[in-house]
Amino acid sequence: MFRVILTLLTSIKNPGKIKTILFSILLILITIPNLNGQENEVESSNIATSKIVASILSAPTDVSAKDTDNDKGQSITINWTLSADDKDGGAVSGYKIYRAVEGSNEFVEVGNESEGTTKSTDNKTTDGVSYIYRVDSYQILLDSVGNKSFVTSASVASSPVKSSAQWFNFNRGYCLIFVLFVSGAIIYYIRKASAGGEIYVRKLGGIDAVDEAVGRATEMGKKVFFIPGIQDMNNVQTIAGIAILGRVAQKAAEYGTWLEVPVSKSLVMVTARETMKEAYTAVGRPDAFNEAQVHFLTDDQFGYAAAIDGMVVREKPATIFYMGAFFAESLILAETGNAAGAIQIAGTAMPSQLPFFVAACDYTLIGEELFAASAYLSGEPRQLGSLKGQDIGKALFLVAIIVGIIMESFGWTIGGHNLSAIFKVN
Amino acid sequence: MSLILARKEKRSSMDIGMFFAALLTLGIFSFLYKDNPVYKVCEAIFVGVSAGFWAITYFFDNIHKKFWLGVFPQEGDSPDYWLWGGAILGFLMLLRISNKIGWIARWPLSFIVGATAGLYMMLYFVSNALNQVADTMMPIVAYASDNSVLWLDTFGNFIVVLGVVTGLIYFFFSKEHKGLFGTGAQVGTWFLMITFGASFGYTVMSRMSLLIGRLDFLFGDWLGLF
Amino acid sequence: MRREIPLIITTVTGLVFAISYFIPHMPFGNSENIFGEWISIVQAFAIWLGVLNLVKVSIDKILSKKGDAYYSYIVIISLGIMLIVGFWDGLSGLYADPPYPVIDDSTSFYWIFKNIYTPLTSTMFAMLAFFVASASYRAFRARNFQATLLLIAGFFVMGGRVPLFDLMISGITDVPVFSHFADWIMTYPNTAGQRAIMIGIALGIMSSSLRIILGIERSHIGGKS
Amino acid sequence: MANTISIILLILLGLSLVYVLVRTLKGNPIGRRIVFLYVAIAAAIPLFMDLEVPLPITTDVRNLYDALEKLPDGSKVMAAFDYDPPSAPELQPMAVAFMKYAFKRDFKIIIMGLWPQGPIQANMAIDEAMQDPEIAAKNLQYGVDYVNLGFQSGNEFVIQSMGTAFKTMFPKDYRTTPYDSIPLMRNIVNFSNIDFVMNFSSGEPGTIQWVQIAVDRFGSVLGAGNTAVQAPQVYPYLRAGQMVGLLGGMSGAAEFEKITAEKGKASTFILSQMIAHAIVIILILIGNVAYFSEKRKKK
Repeated sequence: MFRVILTLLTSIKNPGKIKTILFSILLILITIPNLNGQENEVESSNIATSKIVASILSAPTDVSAKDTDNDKGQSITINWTLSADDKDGGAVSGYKIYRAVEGSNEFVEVGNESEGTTKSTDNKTTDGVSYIYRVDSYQILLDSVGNKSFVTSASVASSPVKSSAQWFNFNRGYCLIFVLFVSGAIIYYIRKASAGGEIYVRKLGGIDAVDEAVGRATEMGKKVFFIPGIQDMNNVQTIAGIAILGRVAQKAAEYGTWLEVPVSKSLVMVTARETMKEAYTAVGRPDAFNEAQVHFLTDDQFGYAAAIDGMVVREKPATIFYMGAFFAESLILAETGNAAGAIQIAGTAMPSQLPFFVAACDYTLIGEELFAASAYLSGEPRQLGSLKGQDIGKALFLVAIIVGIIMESFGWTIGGHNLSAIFKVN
Repeated sequence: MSLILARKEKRSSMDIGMFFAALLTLGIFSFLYKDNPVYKVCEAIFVGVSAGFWAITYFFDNIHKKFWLGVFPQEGDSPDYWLWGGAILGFLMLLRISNKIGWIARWPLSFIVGATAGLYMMLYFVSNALNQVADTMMPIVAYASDNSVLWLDTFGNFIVVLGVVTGLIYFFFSKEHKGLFGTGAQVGTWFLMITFGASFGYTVMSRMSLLIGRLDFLFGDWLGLF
Repeated sequence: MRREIPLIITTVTGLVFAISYFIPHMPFGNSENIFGEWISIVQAFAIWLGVLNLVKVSIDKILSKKGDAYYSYIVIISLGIMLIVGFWDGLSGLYADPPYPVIDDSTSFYWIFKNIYTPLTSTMFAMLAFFVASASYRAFRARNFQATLLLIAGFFVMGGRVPLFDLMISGITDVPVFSHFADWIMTYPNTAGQRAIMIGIALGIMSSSLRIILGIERSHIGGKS
Repeated sequence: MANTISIILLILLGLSLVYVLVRTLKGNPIGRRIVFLYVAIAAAIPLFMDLEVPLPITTDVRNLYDALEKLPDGSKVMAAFDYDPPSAPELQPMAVAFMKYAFKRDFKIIIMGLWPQGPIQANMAIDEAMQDPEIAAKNLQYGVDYVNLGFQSGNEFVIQSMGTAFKTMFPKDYRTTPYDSIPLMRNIVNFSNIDFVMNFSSGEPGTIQWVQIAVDRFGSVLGAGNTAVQAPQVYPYLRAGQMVGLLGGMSGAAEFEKITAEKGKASTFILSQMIAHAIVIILILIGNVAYFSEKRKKK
């Protein structure tokens, strides 16, 4: 009877009606014979107006319950076979799932699934307690006034089951192997690079373009601008951009070209000054570096863009570099630079801004190329090593894709599994 | 307590609100003519108001609802002492504002960085690498359920495989792009360009939508022209 | 100590999240949950840190008396108003019967959200429509084969995703050829390119996460390496 | 009347572009502000018109619709609102159409947001959907037929923790009703009790995180509405079956309105969208014609 009360209690929408409802419960208790789970049962949410319909609804069968696989515990999965009345246009409106601790007969509703469903998950179990489950099919009936009444039919209870947490998620076994392989490769090459091992990174097209572009500015006797994006030093793209600034600064120092770096974050300003000082010192011209070459504009996005806009229009630099993380301001910058006739070289890993740079700049480092260029230029073992490690990962995937396609095409499998099923994780 | 909250009458000062909204809209748009004080004022209001908005929503939805009511529950519930851990880390984070003991803010920061690294490592590797690789392993010829060849799908699948393989080759940095490998990388860039072109088209679509939304507000909601 | 503790924290939390992917059992599964809750709270504090920083920066600007210092007054005043209104509405909502949230559409906070915040932020982004158009006219040139491919793909997507090109040929055929073609570009070549980028980024994240967890990368705690 | 005037104005606008072409060819391109003006006029005029344009339904929209259709009436659907007002022109029409459709199908809707503005946008969408007479007649009740869990901070970590129990991240709904006293949430613990997740997203955290965590980790079924900026990036997920369907940008919204027969703002905006695209396409063409003619001259 607990269930009836519970259903009624949850249907309380107006606390003022509590008296009526209590009265209804009393009525139900008196009028309806005490039905056990195995028989058809009629419930009513509003006893005063509903008609009791005694149609026979067939119950779901083969109710089984098992501990949910590969989880943290406290969960049991219940499966059943559809009620014979659950088909298109059939009577079943849905299923209610009830649970009882083994030995007691106090079933509590733990789930409500729509018609056509054969599975439910009870996520409110206590690990180690033995439960049994019962699934009721139900039909909602509307009388002429629009009041709802329910016809339900209960299944045979499942055999007892306990929930528990698992020590390993076996769905993810192959995934672990791949993770260990790729991580291993990355760590191996970082170590190798740190120990002074030679790591080959191909020379990227953009790096040649850097030298050329600075050279052109020298010939024309104009300035070079370097824009490191609007993100702070905690963004890897900004860091990569600053590494490239080192190279640009060296070239500028060699040629004696004025390199200007307007920034939008104070930390970037400090780092950029350091980097440039180092670069100028490296080519033996520390005195040629002027701190005013790196200056802070504003940390506001559009304000920064507008300020650079003004600078570009006034000073018409020969070359502009955009290296770092860019957002919507990329458009304004690239457009103005283009209109001023500057050679523009960009590099960013922001996918939504890449199209604009590609369309409006002479050379663009796309995504990972930015990091590769920075690794190449800085020669830092961490970066070089991980670049190589990542390439091993790519090689693994390339080979896997090709082998996979061949195997899928000929229907070959490994131990009964498609190769794609081994890679797929869910 | 009843769950139904009576919808209160909407404010009658709605028109004043609309007027403000229109004024600010035009104020921001004035930047299109040139950077000017009106724009700067609107922008300053924007910075202040949005910071205030975030601060208030985070305060009530998280600090109050999640943390405060979690450790000092109202009725019946037992307090969740674990939540103090988060509050302590959060407090250490606030110390960053001080120059002297600001270094201690690195503790919560390393907590966040570590957790993000651990979570992202698996999420990206699984969803963006393994599952994508698995989906690229398709039979060369696509068949319909009645065993007839689906030529269009076959061609489409071929394009996907070609694009993924050559794209990966393009992003290969430890091998010189020469010979067959170089050709592959070249084809890879073509795919990337088509991808960027698609992105470009979609970005234009998105930006125009935002403008249409504003124009609809100005002419429709405010001026009531349509 | 200033170095070691953050390093240990990073490694431990990183490992917990990585390992709990494979081992759902205690202690990994549940510490992952507790850590998740902590992060939620820390993030809320971080937002407040941002607000404090904004106040600090604005006051610095006012004190330095640079040319645009008075905009900083506006920032502080509007922030102040938003906070006062927000706390007033939020707290009175908590103690009202029935309680209502600060974002309920009857509060002044919501009024500001709707009439001040929404137009400002929406218009800020709507300006990009103009910049896109002007950049298209003045800077987007088919300067080489790659840019040409990009522009052509962009062309067909722009014209095909809305019934623009299809209306133009509606006299010839009723089949939405261009819509199908735009669809095709998105489903095949675009997917291929995005997927290659995606796999590359996934590996990049994998390696940087690994470096952070193993303590090789320490820039976030202020160390070089 | 308004239609005729608008069409005449558009034709005049088109003709004036010939002048722009001539000027550009002569190496004297029009200024930025004039371009701005063109865009504003091109996008504004169609708003005054009430012409309907034929709109074919694309595969991704149809797939999403089919997946929704397959859900039984009364399914438990989570609607995650991860966007803010700037993206509302694209995403709000999707959200409104979705809400109308879902309420008519008697879906039980659980709303949440990873962006603080999300739940507010959700309330707006519900308010609008409730004005539909058919939905109003249903007399839907908060807490029983739908619930708004509100916003929670923590980005992807929110979804991650929700995988164990929604309650850990949302101990109260947005009106501070305790989770356990919301009738709708009584037997809903985590994603395994949810039939479908619909995500409206304009960036991160958003669809990408929902795919990575809710789908790939906790086995949810996901459909999404994205801003056009983000949409191209999620196509690989779509193809790999990690998402069942996608509404991309304004055209996705308009198509969804059409397929669900819930005409709304997107259907009226699509004409403006079309003309705005036309302007951008013509401007690119003019720019390039001038570029190539100049190149030839130099030779």
